[in-house]
Amino acid sequence: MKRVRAEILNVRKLGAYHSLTLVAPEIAERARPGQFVSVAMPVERSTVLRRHFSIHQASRRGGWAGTLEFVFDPKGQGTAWLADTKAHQFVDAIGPLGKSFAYPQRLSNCLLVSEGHGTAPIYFLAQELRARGKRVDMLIGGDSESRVFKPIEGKRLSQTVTIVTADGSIGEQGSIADALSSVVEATGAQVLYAAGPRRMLRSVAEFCTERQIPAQVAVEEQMACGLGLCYTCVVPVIRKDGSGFDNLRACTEGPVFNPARIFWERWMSEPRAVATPPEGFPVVRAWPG
Amino acid sequence: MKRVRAEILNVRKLGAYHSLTLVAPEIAERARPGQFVSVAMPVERSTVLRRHFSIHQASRRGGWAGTLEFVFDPKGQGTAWLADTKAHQFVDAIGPLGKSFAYPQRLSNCLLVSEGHGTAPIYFLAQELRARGKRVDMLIGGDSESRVFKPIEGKRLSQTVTIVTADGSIGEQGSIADALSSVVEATGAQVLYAAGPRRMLRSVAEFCTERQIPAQVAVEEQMACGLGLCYTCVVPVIRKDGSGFDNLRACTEGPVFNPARIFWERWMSEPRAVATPPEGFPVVRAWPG
Amino acid sequence: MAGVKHSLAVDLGGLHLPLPVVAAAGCFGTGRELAGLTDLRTLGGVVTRSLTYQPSKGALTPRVAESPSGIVTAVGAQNPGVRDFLAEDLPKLRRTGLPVIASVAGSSLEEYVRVASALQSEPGIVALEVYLGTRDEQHGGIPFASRRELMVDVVGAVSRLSSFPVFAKLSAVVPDLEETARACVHAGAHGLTLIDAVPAMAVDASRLRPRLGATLGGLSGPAIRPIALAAVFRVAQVLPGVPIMGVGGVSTGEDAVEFLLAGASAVQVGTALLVNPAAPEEITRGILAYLKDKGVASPGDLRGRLRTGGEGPEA
Amino acid sequence: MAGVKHSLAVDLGGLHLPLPVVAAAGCFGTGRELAGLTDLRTLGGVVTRSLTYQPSKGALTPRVAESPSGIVTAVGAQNPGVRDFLAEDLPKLRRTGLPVIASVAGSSLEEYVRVASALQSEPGIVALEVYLGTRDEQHGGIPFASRRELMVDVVGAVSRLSSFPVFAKLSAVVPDLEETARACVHAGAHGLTLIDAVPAMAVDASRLRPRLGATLGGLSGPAIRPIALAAVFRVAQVLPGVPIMGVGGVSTGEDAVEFLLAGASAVQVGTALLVNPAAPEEITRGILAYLKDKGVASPGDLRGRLRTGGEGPEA
Ligand SMILES: Cc1cc2nc3c(=O)[nH]c(=O)nc-3n(C[C@H](O)[C@H](O)[C@H](O)COP(=O)(O)OP(=O)(O)OC[C@H]3O[C@@H](n4cnc5c(N)ncnc54)[C@H](O)[C@@H]3O)c2cc1C
Ligand SMILES: Cc1cc2nc3c(=O)[nH]c(=O)nc-3n(C[C@H](O)[C@H](O)[C@H](O)COP(=O)(O)OP(=O)(O)OC[C@H]3O[C@@H](n4cnc5c(N)ncnc54)[C@H](O)[C@@H]3O)c2cc1C
Ligand SMILES: Cc1cc2nc3c(=O)[nH]c(=O)nc-3n(C[C@H](O)[C@H](O)[C@H](O)COP(=O)(O)O)c2cc1C
Ligand SMILES: Cc1cc2nc3c(=O)[nH]c(=O)nc-3n(C[C@H](O)[C@H](O)[C@H](O)COP(=O)(O)O)c2cc1C
Ligand code: FES
Ligand code: FES
Repeated sequence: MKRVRAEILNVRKLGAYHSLTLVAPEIAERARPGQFVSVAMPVERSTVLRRHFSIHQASRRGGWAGTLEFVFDPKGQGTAWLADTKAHQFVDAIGPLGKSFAYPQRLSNCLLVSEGHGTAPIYFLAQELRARGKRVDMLIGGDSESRVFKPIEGKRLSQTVTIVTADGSIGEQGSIADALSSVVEATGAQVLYAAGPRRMLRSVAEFCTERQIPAQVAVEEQMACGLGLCYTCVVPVIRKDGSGFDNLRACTEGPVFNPARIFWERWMSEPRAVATPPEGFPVVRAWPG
Repeated sequence: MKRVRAEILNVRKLGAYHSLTLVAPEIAERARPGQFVSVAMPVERSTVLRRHFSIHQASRRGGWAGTLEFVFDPKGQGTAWLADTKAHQFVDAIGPLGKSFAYPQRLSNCLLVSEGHGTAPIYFLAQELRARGKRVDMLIGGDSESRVFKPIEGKRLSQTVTIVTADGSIGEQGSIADALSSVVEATGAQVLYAAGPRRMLRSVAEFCTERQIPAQVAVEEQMACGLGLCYTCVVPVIRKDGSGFDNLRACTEGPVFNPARIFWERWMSEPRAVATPPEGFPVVRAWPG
Repeated sequence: MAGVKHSLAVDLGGLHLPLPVVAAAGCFGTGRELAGLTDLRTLGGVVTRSLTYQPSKGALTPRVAESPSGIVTAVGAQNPGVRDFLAEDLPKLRRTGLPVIASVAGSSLEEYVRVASALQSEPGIVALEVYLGTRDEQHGGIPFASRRELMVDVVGAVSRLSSFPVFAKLSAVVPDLEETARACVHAGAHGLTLIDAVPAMAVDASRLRPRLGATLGGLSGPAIRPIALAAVFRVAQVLPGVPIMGVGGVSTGEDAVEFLLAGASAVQVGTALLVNPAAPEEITRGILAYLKDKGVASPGDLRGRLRTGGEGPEA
Repeated sequence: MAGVKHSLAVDLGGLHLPLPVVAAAGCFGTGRELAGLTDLRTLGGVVTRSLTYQPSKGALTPRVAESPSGIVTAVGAQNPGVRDFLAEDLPKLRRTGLPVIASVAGSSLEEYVRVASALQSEPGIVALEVYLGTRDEQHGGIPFASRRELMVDVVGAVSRLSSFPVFAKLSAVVPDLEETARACVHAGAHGLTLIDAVPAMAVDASRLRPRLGATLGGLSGPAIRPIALAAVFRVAQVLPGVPIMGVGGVSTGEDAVEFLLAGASAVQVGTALLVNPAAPEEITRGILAYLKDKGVASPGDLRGRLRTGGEGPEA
């Protein structure tokens, strides 16, 4: 993990999103799918905290060698500022942060599920899985066409791509939860990866737990430091033996977790479902290394 | 007094200072020497308060009609931001604010004394006095050449210009206090005007009180609103009858005051010299209107 | 905002204000200052600067220093004294047509009583607000706000004699806020104003001096909004029936809505008014837009609407 | 900073730290997290996160929300419990070579005592800091910080049993700050840490919810610096001999110098460390530059150097 004063190569609009590419070889060299970078806000602004973004591309060779790309959704003050930055400006970036997705050794058919900006890290993962000779299929969701990130690139990276949108403006109308089981049947998926909103990740978790399909999800939680110092970013993760749960730091022990081990009721702060049940939790078998 | 979303016509560097010209007819039309404008800071920044600047130029006719110019010294966060603004950007400006210099009716020889950025409003005053057929001489001070504002323009505007700098890099080496009496003799000054640092204004005040020369000074005090709402900007001004003093708002009852009536010891918060002396203050004759 | 279905009027336990945004104490002047800069009718009322019995010259300057997203000020309650206020300022304030809330101050229990008495039955005034940021010279100059008994005595005495509803203005740093708020209400306060500027200081390192003539001052502006919100929320939880005016860093409609959701019945605006004369209008429009968006009829209906799911720390 | 005439070491009433900048409680981890990002030897010491006797899972998420120039956090003192801390975290902290100040917390007087006892004579630890931001479950769950007696009991009990110097960490909202500080020192505190995060709240108006899982949290960062400065100054005025660690919004060398001038002997850095791992180094360099510029030999010589000319309000 390195901190660099990185030059912006370009910032461009992609549908509802913006893509920002940095010249940051120290980070790009080490980056793996599921990891993220943090960007500092200008000191003269009233925004104090760094902003965190999943790595979408990290080029190690070729003309783009040493560059790093992330994708964001300009919604608040920090991302609005980022969307306004110009090429050749410098930003204070730290990365790569967090644990990356693990690759299956024996199993081969991987279904990558993503929604909204969650699709950005998933494409990076798809490339790495293909480079390891895995079969990659994708299930991509979004509210509407502008929020389905680079569908063409999706097609290029995978055997099959299924797109679902809330308004049906592209692909099937519906949610990822609706489409999941049919896509899994059709693709013969043996392993699931997912990134996107909590609600979606939870539906994937329930599906995989029920079908006993190994899975990994990349989560997002409000982070103060992104470095493991402050314990603001924790996710309740059930112990291997089911004896209880521990609040693990998404920034260092995550953001990639086994969804079957996330204590969803607590993480989603559902009233009164916050403590370990007296009988403990069901034991979850570990990710098949 | 008007509030306008004013377009920046240009921002340029002049020695140690920056000059900023706004398109603000509503303000320019009404502006008189000694008055000031306030400029809001961008909301996303951590600087809360508006910044205040004396009006250097307000063009009512000709090619520059409707424009307003002020001069500033980029030293803190707000002026650093202003120095970074670009033409065609818009700023939130309020003005003209405060009371302007009064012009003498009978007396004719005016000596205008200024130091640092205080010279900016003085040039505006010089033009207006000349337009009223008064004789204008100038005594301009600054730490060094780069802090003597537009000496050439000074020469254009007045009969004689005397320049003093702390380091002697231009004009005489020395302070305004040193040069004052000889300049007054040489120019036969009957009225003094001054703008600049407190210490200098006080020396002018003492000189004028001793010689019984009518004078007006434009002061600067930290201001929260600049509008008369908050009473943060007060200056202790001695009552006409000498019976005591009142804290008057520099933003609305000033910034131009009769220096003989400023209770300098208190305004400069000299220990223990803050209350009205038992015997009261010497009575000061009013400005000869 | 003519011809709106939604009503923006607010009811502070019987004290009715036409609009939810009130000018905070010490930040409004007499109404003339803002002429031409904003439409005063976008205000629901105005709190005067704090009034003492004798005129007060206030603190030495500088009286303001800037800090990150805030300002530190120490005006020292400069004011003409209550009699000159009645003779000179109140008529001007009356001309604005705005409901006037008079801020009562003093350096002794007696002074508070004399000021409050002098204000009784003055037309134009609709309520009193008791400012407790001064020092009690009869108790060795300790701040009233540092001892609950002192605050309760003052609030009780003013409430007993006043024909106007009385709001006790509390700082966030009073001992055990909820208890102090409850004690003030039991002592007779009609409502509460939360919060006063937070005790603060600014230092000029290069000159080795405090930035304020008074050395110590009060922090206000956006920086303190989370502190004010917590104070309003905590007090509203224990005193659900008591009207609260929320104040501290409100500069947008969304800020104001946060206070209403936390339990305030109206908001006061200080610092924002100093830097943006149109703040009350913008805030009020923002509240209206929010009400429409959420399909809520009036600001009063937002009170207590906050959904507090979180259980807080778990051992 | 090799080969400097000026010494940056500080003396906190006998507790010597190599440098004036200390990592604040709950903002440092165990040292490994910052590997490669900064040189830990630019720190004068580190305060641990607050330790309870049993492990604590802490608050529900979200645990952080941003506010103007500040952040509102509620971690709920998540920690492994003092025994696991000694077994797992302390060895890592020792490896950093930094003086360790252990932060003691509890939900009862007994728990504070048990935690403090468990820490006694542990190598690496140089002092204890008593965190009073928790609630006293034996007194109906009121915050220790809301009642002076409760704070004094805890600080006294910990001080009596501790072989380490004990610093009482006070919030700016404790009743009558100066009195509370004096009472803590009389009860045995060696020094004071001022201030803890300020009670605060953040609201998400669009979702009608508090932004934090715990609903209430603490405000930290540049926004609170003027509040922390005032607390340090006020306490230093009444307790000139007592060592104070100043904390609250320090992010630059100039910020730190302001605290030293106001009366602190060292500064702690929390939020700034979270967003800028190099903050301690930058702050220390800034302090050194200031000392050189003013021709002052060491940070300790800045204490009390503030020239307070202003007389404050005048009637
Ligand atoms: C590990 C990780 C990876 C992420 N990857 C991406 C990505 O690839 N693309 C993308 O658009 N967004 C991503 N996010 C979310 C992104 O950090 C927020 O959208 C962004 O911080 C919002 O900042 P803002 O200034 O626009 O919003 P503001 O509302 O101004 O933010 C206020 C505060 O809330 C935090 N915040 C707001 N939304 C989120 C969120 N969804 N998750 C966590 N913190 C949030 C901000 O960091 C800031 O501290 C990621 C978050 C995490 C934790
Ligand atoms: C009536 C009036 C007229 C002025 N005219 C000019 C002018 O023509 N040219 C010019 O360069 N400056 C002028 N000043 C001073 C100018 O307002 C400050 O230099 C400027 O506000 C500094 O802002 P900053 O962000 O650079 O400094 P910062 O240090 O960031 O300012 C912090 C705070 O201190 C205030 N402040 C700092 N210095 C001064 C000062 N000298 N007087 C009053 N407030 C101050 C700022 O307004 C701000 O509120 C004038 C001030 C007043 C009151
Ligand atoms: C310049 C100034 C003067 C003030 N004077 C008073 C006062 O006289 N009486 C009072 O009760 N509060 C006074 N206050 C505090 C405000 O009324 C308000 O409580 C505080 O500023 C927080 O609100 P804000 O963040 O909107 O400014 C003053 C505040 C400022 C900035
Ligand atoms: C994420 C976070 C966690 C904290 N945890 C603790 C803690 O466990 N114990 C404690 O005494 N203070 C804790 N604090 C408060 C800090 O130690 C410090 O007093 C406060 O943040 C003000 O300093 P700052 O503005 O430099 O952050 C925490 C602060 C933050 C931001
Ligand atoms: S964000 Fe600080 S520990 Fe994860
Ligand atoms: S600056 Fe507010 S009254 Fe003058």
